[in-house]
Amino acid sequence: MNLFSSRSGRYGPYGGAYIPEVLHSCIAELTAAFYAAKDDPAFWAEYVTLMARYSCRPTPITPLDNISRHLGGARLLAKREDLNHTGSHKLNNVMGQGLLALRMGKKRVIAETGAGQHGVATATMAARFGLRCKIYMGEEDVQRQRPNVFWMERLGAEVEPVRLGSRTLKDAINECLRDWSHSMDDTHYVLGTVCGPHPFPEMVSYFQSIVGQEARTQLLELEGGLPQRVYACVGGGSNAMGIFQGFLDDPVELVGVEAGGKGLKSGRHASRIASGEGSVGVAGYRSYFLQDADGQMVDTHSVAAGLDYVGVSPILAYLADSGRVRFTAAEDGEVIEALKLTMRLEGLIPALESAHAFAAAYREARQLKSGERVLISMSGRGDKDIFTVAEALGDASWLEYLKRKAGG
Amino acid sequence: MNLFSSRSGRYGPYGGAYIPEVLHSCIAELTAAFYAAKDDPAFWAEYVTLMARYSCRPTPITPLDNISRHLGGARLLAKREDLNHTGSHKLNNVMGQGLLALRMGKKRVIAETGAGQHGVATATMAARFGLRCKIYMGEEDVQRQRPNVFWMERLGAEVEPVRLGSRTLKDAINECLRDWSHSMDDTHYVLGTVCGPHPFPEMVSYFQSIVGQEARTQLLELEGGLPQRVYACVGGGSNAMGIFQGFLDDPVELVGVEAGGKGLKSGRHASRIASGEGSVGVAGYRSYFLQDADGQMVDTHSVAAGLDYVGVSPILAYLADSGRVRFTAAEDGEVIEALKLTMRLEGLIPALESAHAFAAAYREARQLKSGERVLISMSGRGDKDIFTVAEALGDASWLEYLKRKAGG
Amino acid sequence: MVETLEQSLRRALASKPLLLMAHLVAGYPSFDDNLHMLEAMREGGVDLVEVQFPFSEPVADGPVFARANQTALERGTRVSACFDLMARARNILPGPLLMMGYCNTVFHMGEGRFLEKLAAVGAAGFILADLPPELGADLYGRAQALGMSGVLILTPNTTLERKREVARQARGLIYCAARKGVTGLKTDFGGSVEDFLRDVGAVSPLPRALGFGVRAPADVAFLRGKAEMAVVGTAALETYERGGARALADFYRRLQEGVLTGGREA
Amino acid sequence: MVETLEQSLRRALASKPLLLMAHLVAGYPSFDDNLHMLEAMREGGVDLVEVQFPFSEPVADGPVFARANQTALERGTRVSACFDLMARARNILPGPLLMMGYCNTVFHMGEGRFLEKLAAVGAAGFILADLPPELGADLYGRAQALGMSGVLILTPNTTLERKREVARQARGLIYCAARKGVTGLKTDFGGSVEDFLRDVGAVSPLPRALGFGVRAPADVAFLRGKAEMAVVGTAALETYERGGARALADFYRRLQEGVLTGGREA
Ligand SMILES: Cc1ncc(COP(=O)(O)O)c(C=O)c1O
Ligand SMILES: Cc1ncc(COP(=O)(O)O)c(C=O)c1O
Repeated sequence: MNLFSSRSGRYGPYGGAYIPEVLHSCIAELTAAFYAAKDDPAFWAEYVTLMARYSCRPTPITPLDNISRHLGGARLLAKREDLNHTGSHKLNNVMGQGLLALRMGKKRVIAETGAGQHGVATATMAARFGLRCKIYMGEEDVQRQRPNVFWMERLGAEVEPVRLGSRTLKDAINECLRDWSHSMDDTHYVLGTVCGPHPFPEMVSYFQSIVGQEARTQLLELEGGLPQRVYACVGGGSNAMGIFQGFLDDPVELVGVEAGGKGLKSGRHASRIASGEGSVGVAGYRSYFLQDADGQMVDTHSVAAGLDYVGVSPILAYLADSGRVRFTAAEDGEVIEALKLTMRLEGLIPALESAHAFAAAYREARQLKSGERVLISMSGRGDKDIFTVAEALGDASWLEYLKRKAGG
Repeated sequence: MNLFSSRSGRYGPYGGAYIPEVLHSCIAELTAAFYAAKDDPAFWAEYVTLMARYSCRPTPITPLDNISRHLGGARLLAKREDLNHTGSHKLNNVMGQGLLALRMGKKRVIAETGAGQHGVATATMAARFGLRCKIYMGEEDVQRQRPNVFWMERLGAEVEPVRLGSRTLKDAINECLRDWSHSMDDTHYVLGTVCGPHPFPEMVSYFQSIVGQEARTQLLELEGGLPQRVYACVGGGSNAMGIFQGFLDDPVELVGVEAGGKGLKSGRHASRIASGEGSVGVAGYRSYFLQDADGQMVDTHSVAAGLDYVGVSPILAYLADSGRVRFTAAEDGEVIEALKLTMRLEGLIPALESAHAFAAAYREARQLKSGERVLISMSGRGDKDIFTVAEALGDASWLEYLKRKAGG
Repeated sequence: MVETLEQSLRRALASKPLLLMAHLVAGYPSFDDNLHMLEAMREGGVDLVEVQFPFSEPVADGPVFARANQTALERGTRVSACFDLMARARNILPGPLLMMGYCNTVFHMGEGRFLEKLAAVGAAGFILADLPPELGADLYGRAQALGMSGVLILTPNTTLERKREVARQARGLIYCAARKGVTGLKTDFGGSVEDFLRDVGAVSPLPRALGFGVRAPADVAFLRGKAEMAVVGTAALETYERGGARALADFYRRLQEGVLTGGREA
Repeated sequence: MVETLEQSLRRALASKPLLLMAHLVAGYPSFDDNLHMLEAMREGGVDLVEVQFPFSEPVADGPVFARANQTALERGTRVSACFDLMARARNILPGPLLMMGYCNTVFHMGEGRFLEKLAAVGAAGFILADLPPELGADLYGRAQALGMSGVLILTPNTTLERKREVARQARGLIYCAARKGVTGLKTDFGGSVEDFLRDVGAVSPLPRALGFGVRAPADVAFLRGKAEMAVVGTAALETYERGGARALADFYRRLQEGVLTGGREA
């Protein structure tokens, strides 16, 4: 299945580039530069080498023997994007776009960030590539992810809290587009997921495809066979697209896990597809969105800032419609339980985002026969979530520590 | 140079096992089990495989192009132990000892920790291997490294603050020995560095040698030659021994960097060798220690909890005496500057411990001709140090954030 | 059939060198305020008005309008009420009315229903800030069939080829953004704006409305003879917020004088 | 030449079935207290005393003694003052005196100087908790040449082979730790302690001092006929801290009675 052969940025009825006219030329420039790079085999080779030397690609696949035994059923394995430099799959996309920005002669990058991971990754890339950097982050996320803000600043980036709208990821994206509409001459906008106007969904998919490519090869080599299922959490959809691309043409069930928040019936979630509450809309691109009766985007909720996003990849919308990707959701509570179990039994600390994929895989593991393989995208590590996790677990001594630190 | 051919635990006048008689049998059992494993080629293969699948070994070597250009002089490269699972080289040793503990049929592990990295690594290993786990941590370090305590507990370990002595690393080691003297039947003590009674210095060196082995091969392959110098920070000395072992027989200058604290003349440092203030003593093993006129161990100081240790590896003491390893120190202030520079120019966040190696390498980079290579041991990542770094940098908004979090 | 947008504008231009186009965000600060603003526009001699339907993702808007969009929505502004406002505006103002907004509002209600309602309230056309001509061909075509104009935007950084392409599909007027960026930022009126307007004139015979950053009589004076319309957005909203309807009417009146006197008395 | 440790003990054992060995941490709570404690030991009939030189890393000590070591050091206790204390103890107590501590104290001052000073204050020997026989051969040999005994420790988890090896090098007495672990924890006196003492008796003819957890007359009574000495450490220090010298003397006296009555009156 080649999703990108047309180079049109359309995936069934989804995708496109719904942008203010002022952005037309820079999107056109970017599209041309991207395809030129994609057609240049040296570019991919340069990218792979960079990721091998600056991060630790290929990232390993870790069998979750203890949890598999504990649950009974499938053999669970995790693709370890948490081991990437900066702690998540976000770096893959960012370093790739960084190489492209250098090719285009840009001197500055901007990026939105929700969980902060994409912001840290972008600030890191900018430091490494000598680019000026500004990160837009919803004010609510600045609160949730303060450690990431601290590191972005230390890496030399300017972090701008976005006070408009719901003050989360979508508003940070809007603010980036605003910045870009006057800064495009020297600035590249490093969009962090497989959403936004064409060519971003295709471009980010392209860079993230390294994950699925590696995973497929590794499984055949180490496990002697393909997985029966692959689970990935879906915020915008970049880690999912990354890993899914390794298995699109295989008899492998692909499962996207959205943020079920307080429950799909609660109105406090971020499930655009699994909930059935999403509807087709346009905000830069055509896809499923959570919107009200007038097409206004609504507030979403998730314990994981990186999944707390109102839209979803147009490519995944297409793959969901066509039945190639099944969508489900995991609620905050299950996610925390899955996180706890993964820490206790495997010594792994998935990011809260990634823990959604673990939660769904755990829930469904018994549907499979023992020996059948389930690959889970461990898109990031959970260290960054200490404030959220400690709060969710009600850790008293942590609170006391903060009190002392704040006082001192 | 084979430091370990005698299997005696003596390195010149240093080393040995100065332990209470009650520990004799378990040290003897451990020594036998260790040599049996060392003599079993399948054991090393199992270890290497484990580290490849559970962590991301081999860890890459990253050229620091920007800093090399900025400083003028040598070509600097970093061995990226920060990319290990749990964020430091400590995992290497811990997973190796974990395999050994399983071979010995132990059901429980204990460990001391200073910076918290070794504790987190041990708690992780224990979770993965299904062992009960207790971590002893000097009360002062519990204060400095609260996030690590949080994760150790979440990983299922019990963390016991040690209130005796200077309430730092050495006291945590003492407390482990006390625990071990009655728990040895089912318990393995996972010592975290190349110190302590034989066989620990040799055993930890053995597991950490994976770093130097990889580094040598990688440099020859990727850079086409050996480095002129290798820098590593030295707390107990495990990351230094790990990387140095790759180059002991090569014409490579090996430089150990101790914690210069507030200055070598200030009395507030942890430099046992470079300061000239250390003297030979015995605390479990014979080596250099910082002691007073009566042989009492004195309080040490470093901005990096993991270097804040009164003794040093007997093997490094021997290599220092013989001139094979040169020792120097980096002071807190230079370390913070080196950390800042590394973040800004390379997008890397070394742990405060590792930043000592960077600081010394930066200071001396201009002594080398351009094109000559300097390899730096980036033993860990600095995320864990956010409280310390934010405090050192006087970050106001971080403090404000803590205040709000503590209140809420 | 009623006059098209272009016909109305040409008629007005016959007696006036530069038309004044005003802007309001429906439901901001409130619908009552909107009515006062519309009265002030009439008093101030405004020639045509764009009524912005607030949207939750106003990416083409700068901080002032973006916040106005958000506040309007927080105060419960519904799309149906925006149409109602247009219907009432029709009775207040003699000149053409344009719906302005983002395409999700249209797609969500359905293109057919949107055009129907827009026609029903007597609008002359619409401007969708995020709908490029190639993605809106269908909508723009259907609008024209109903006698309404889908207004397109050009910016100075558009290539000549692209300008031609946009001009080919444009109807009613060409909305010329004076500079890159979003609404509400400062614009330097000078040679580059003049060059831009000349370029647009070279690719399209349609009246040119110059917007983004028009704040003062001198700006309007500058545009006389170079564009056919001046669009005043952020500065007008700020004036209303500071001084209410009376100040707003004065503000437009002074701009009209600017057209005539060259701004020398401002 | 003065009597060796073993000779002194054998002489005392001729008239008493079980000797009482006491312990104090030099400088804790203070040197004055140490003198009061020594007086109490004499009154209470203690037969020999180990004087612990505090060390910053007391790994073989449990919490009570570890803290006592630390506090003594915080209060400025110097090694020279510990020797002085031993010299004064010599004048208070008739029985043998042992230095107890950790080997860094010895190595730091130098083995020669250490032994010289120890002989000068009239000590019968020393116990270094972290100096195994194979690493202390030189020191132990030199001590013997000066008529002093390097006391070694055995624990129940030692293999027979190792017991033999330790016994071969041991001088003066064999210090038998009743159980694994550090000082100050609870010990169950029963069959396993008895077996252990019998095993030690089988490898060495030296008097056996049983320590670690001896707290009450019943414990002492239990040991009568199974060991040659009972070592009372933590319980005595706790008694002194609670009740001072008088309570301590009573405490030792009650232990002595335990030896004679089998603890039935305790
Ligand atoms: C670790 C991690 N996983 C997943 C996501 C969700 O993004 P996406 O759906 O693009 O993979 C994020 C977003 O920040 C993230 O940080
Ligand atoms: C990242 C890191 N580097 C270095 C050290 C110092 O230990 P060693 O000298 O054994 O490498 C520590 C100790 O905790 C550490 O965490």
